[in-house]
Amino acid sequence: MEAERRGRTDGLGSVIRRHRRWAPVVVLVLLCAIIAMVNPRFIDPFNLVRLLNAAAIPTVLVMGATFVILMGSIDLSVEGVLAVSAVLASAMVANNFTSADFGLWAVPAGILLGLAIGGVNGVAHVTLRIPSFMTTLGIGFVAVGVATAILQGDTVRISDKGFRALSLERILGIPAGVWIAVAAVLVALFIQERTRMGRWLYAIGGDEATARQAGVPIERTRVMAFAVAGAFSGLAGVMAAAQLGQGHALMGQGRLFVTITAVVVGGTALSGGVGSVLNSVVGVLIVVVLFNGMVLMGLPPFAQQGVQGLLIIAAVAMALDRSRLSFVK
Amino acid sequence: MPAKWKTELVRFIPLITLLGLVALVATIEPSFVRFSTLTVLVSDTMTLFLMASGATFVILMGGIDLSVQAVASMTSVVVAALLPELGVLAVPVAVAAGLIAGAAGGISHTLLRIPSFISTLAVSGVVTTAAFLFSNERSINISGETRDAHLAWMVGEFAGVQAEIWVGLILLLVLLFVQIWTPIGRFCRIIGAGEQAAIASGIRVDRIKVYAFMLSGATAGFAGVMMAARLGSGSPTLANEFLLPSIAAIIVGGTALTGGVGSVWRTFIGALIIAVVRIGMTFVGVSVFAQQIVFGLVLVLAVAVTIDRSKILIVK
Amino acid sequence: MQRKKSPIYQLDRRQFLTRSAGFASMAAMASALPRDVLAQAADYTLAISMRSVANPYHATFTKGGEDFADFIGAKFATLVTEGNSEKGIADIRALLARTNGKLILNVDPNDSPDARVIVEDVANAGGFVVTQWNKPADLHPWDFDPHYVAHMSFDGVPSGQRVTQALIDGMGGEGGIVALGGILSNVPAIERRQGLELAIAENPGVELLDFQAADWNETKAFDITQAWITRFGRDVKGVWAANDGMAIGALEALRQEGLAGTVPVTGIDGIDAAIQAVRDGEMAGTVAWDPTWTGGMGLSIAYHSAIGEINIADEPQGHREFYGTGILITADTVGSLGAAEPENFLDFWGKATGQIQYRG
Amino acid sequence: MSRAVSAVLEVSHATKSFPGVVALDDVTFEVRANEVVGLIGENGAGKSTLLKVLTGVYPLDEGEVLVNGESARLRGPRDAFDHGVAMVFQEQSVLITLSVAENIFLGREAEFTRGGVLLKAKMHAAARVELQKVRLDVDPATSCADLTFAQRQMVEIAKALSLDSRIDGDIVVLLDEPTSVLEAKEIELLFEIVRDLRDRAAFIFISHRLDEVLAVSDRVYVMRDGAIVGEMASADATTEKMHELMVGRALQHEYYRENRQGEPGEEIALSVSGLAAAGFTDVSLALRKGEILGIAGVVGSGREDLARALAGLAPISAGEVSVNGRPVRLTSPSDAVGAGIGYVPRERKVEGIVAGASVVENMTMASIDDFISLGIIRHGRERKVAQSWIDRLRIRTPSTETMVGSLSGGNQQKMVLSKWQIAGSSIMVLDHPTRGVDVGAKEDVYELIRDMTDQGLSIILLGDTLEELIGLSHKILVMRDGRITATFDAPVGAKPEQIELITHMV
Repeated sequence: MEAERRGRTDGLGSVIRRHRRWAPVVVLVLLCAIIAMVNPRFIDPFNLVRLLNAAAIPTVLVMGATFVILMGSIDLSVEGVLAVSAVLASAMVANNFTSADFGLWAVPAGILLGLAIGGVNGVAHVTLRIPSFMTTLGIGFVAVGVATAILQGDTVRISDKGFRALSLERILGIPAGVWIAVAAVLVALFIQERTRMGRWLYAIGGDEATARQAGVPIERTRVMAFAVAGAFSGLAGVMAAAQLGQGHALMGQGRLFVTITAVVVGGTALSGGVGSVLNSVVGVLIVVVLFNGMVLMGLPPFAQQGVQGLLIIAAVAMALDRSRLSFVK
Repeated sequence: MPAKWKTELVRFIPLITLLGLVALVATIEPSFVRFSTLTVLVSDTMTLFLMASGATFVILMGGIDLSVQAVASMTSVVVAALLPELGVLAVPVAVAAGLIAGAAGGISHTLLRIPSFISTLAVSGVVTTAAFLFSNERSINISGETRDAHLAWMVGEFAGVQAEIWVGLILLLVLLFVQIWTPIGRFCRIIGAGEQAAIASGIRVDRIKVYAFMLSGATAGFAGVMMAARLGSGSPTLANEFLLPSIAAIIVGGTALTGGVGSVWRTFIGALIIAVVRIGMTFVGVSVFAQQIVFGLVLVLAVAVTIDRSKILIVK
Repeated sequence: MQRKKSPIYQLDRRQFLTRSAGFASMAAMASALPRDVLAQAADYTLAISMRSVANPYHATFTKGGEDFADFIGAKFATLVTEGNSEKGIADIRALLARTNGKLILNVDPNDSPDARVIVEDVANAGGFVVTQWNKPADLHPWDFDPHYVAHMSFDGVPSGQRVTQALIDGMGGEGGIVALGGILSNVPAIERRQGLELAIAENPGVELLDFQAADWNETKAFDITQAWITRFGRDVKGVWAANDGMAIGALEALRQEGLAGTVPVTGIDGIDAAIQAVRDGEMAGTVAWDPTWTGGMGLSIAYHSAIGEINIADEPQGHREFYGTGILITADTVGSLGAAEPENFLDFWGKATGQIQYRG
Repeated sequence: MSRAVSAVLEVSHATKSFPGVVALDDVTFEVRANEVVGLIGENGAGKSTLLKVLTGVYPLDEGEVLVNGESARLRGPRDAFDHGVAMVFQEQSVLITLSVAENIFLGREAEFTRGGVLLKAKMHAAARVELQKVRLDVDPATSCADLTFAQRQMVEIAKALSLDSRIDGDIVVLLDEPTSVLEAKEIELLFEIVRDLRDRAAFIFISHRLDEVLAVSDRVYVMRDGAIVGEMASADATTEKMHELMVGRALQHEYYRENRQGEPGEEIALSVSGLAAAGFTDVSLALRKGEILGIAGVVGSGREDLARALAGLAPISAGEVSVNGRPVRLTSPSDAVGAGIGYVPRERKVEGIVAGASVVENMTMASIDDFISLGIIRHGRERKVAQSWIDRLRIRTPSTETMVGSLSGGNQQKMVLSKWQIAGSSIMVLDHPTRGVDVGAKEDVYELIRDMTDQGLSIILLGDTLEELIGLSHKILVMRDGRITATFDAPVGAKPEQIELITHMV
């Protein structure tokens, strides 16, 4: 009787729910199909590689952002951390600004700097009990400010070919940056699925009070999540420096809203508890394909923001799994 | 009753913080507290307050409105373009345009059940495109005569005080009235505190939400009009870099991003706190390279002080 | 058109902006100043206002202003708008209040409408102001004598046109161009685009394949350029960008495809990275402004008006609204770039290249 | 002092004060090995505080907690857990964002971690063992969002019992109102499980349902005003006796105010015909003016779904509803409110009250239009009406401006009832109106329900217990599998027996 009753009331619902998980992918495929119909060059393998390349840095950024958003928090320091890490990395390799030449040591250094700033975000957030929105906004200002103060308006130009190879080198025809992004996704997926911290993020996002009662170290997990998010932003900074061959205080401009949009379009709820880094990868691809597609389809510049807005509403409306959310904020 | 005193004190912490910051700047640079300096500062802050004022209701509901900047830019274009033809009537038209943009964000949020963060972000893209179309991708000048004829009431002087301040204060009173004496104001807070109970009590929550976004759009639109009046021109990028400061003003005032706790007067104070910190740095002569760093730190500390934690259990 | 000289020089003088324009001979020049000039310096605060110290152009602009302030021994302040017009204006008002109007301001307004408000405020407070780049067409210095001293700008149309010609020359005179614009409604973005279109009209073998706004953002420029490579493939013979930041973004996108150096790129502004790229043969050209000069000379003219050295109201309109010198840098001329000569802050209009034109 | 050697958990001379209240006053309490101890008391009697002391949430002002005879300083639920004390929370604390296995081992993932890597297979295997204990047959990888409420409660209990295989000594499981979301069959299962596990664990069982406490416990403690006022073997106890100790006065014979059960009027207030929605089909009923219509049924019988459909909270797919003879469309709660239907929800804290709003704001929430003239909320009028209801229902609140979240459950519920009366609802759908309400306040609620019918209000009641349902109703419908299976008249003196209903329920 139990099975019978459940079968009748939830059967259809659970089937839809099971398939709903794939909604972001459906949106992505649909979008690709439409663009390919307008301009068949879209599915040219070289363009697909370009799309992956364009998605590389945003992908690394959303890994960290997803963790933070899974907790129901938000990280607005993405642009600042990216910039300051890019500046550090570019100043550590052969460049025109410093006499340093530490080669690829710049990579761990950039990541560690991001980790440290992320850690500051987390510590300020949990010890002062300030909403993450405000903490990360403030710390983001500080990060850009520090980069500005160090450079005084200058740009660090990178002359280190080995470092540039992080973006320019191709392995199996695919740029190194994409491989780094793939590695970042695997690391993030591992953290999400196979570490305690990953599971605790879902617990905290689901119900912090309950998680606390169960002995989940809320504060430590929060600090760690922000630190890890910072590390990913730091890595993204290093990648941006390698890609653009320079480092300056405004490197991060325009990255923040793309990152959050991608996370949400991918189906991770801003209220926390629901989502995955894989969702966010799909989200990044949707956003990147959308941007690429608008240029490919020859949309006039003034119309792009509007079309992008409408399509994002459509994508989120289709992709977001709202079955578990009784209301939406 | 000491407990009651304490709660009363907690209510006024944003104001105390503001006065403390003013005192701090004044000890270093006493000319800061001259009447003329302070009125200039307050009048310069009114556009920020206008922009944040309606958005406070959205945040009280637990939502967020990221379209205020785009809406203000768009209405600056609308008012600048229509002023020569319509005269002062261009102002309500521009505010109405803002209201419609707000409604678009609110309706897509409630009807499609997508987070307001995304719906308003998307609407801001659409609004920007509309502004580009309407303005033919140019800024539109408001001639001096037109401005004097139709917008002097916003940017002139009255009783020795800048008109902006009067406009801001009147709007503050109007919105406080809305907040306390009308169902929209009350239910915004109630929705933020317990949306499901509000639904079960028969409150048309979606309608209230759309109203709140419309209010936010309208005040952002009004902010755009004031900017156009102050600057004598409208441009599709006029209000750039206003979004984060306006949200910061709301939060620094002590309104909780999670909804249910806060007030428009707090946003008024919050906007002034932001202005005092920013302008105070210029006044004291903090190096331009250090300003952003100091601003970021003060912002974090100010929120740490002003936020009313008594009603917030979990900080996200 | 009644321009006396061409606004663009083919680098006929070895003067150029770099960050640290040396001021070795400053002391010598200072001794040449009348004593009372120096005596009054202490009364005035000199200030520069611009968008952000985080970009090279404005950092150099600020440096020029600071150099002049040091030169006369005056107090100096830097204000930034952070892209927010209201913040920029509020800062200026705060400084006017603090200095009781004893302010000499060289301002690059965040947006052209800001200029009117700033000028009115400074004039009311009794200060002196020079504006850069952005102002409404119907706002003129002579309407606010003597407080609105001058407006300085660089003409984006001929610059855009000349640099486009350099690009077309680099392409071998024909083929498709794709173009990256700034924020659509920005005045410099509009002027530079007009220049682009003029040059293309003069070259029948050249076609504008697409124009996109990358909003002055190098990352956006990177992504758009990649999409263009897909859309137009080898038809893209040249990439035009309305500033050097976007040009660098486009160049790096080309580099990803192995096209850097093959497909020429041009920018405008003359930042170090772009000059290096011209030197390396990857960019076909850029236009260098002269921010050290605009930063310092703006203050100098205003200061000397304030202390009565110049009677600004009597100066011709060509001395009140004038263009500075934009220098086209191409592979041919980049080799002759040397260290900057010290700026002569007493040669007020030496580098001016004509009165500002208003095009419908 | 002498102390039973076999005590696994005890509290000795515990005192805990909060500003203005002594929450625990010299409490001495012990649980012996293999024992089920009942703990009863009205809300505010100190049960929750005692539990929080036992789980280390609150430190004691005086006295101590002893685990296995040794003084222990518990630093929180997690620390208590490591000492062998596990708690099943009253509020659903299963996280629907996690899987079953992850919920069971939340906070203890370290056991399944090697070198920082979480071994999921191992965790799932261990979870299966725990699930077997509570006889729940679900895949450990299932998301808890896909479970029913009762299943979630079982996961919660499995989580507590998982301590069993992890601690060498005896364990103590604190069951705080575990039965409130369970139906009879599941409660019986729970009791079986408790009995089965007694050789490994001791239990502290807390419930408002005194008969349940008596059924499962060996010994019962009664608390009142922060002190233990009675301790007795279950064999010697009766519900009347316990009740008397709890409230400090004798239980009135007429608990459900049956003497006040009047004759309902002839007019039909609510008529439902052929109604269908998710969870039920073809439901027809007629509710007369002044009548209490009880609906009995197990979880999933469709009675909750029916209640929610009538409240406009669930979409109706077929059938008609008329109020006072006029057909109404119930597409949203506001339609229902407009038709004069008020809903007192099961989840009071979620759907009943807005904890962060004031008493007056909550009270007028459903009828704000009545307090508006010229678009302005008349605060004075609102406050006056609210105050009159506070006086009438004896709602204990410092003022009309107090935050509702700070009131006790009973006072909150009275406030919810007053909300609908202020809104002038003529029909009330009461979904477990006495859930989480202490005994004294329960009587107030019953009194209030009778008052409402006297005034001509009609009530649909989904009782917290069958006893309550029978005691209060004029007429009872029984639902099973989404359909009405039986109808009983329940006049005073001729009330149906519980067993009669149960045969139609399962």
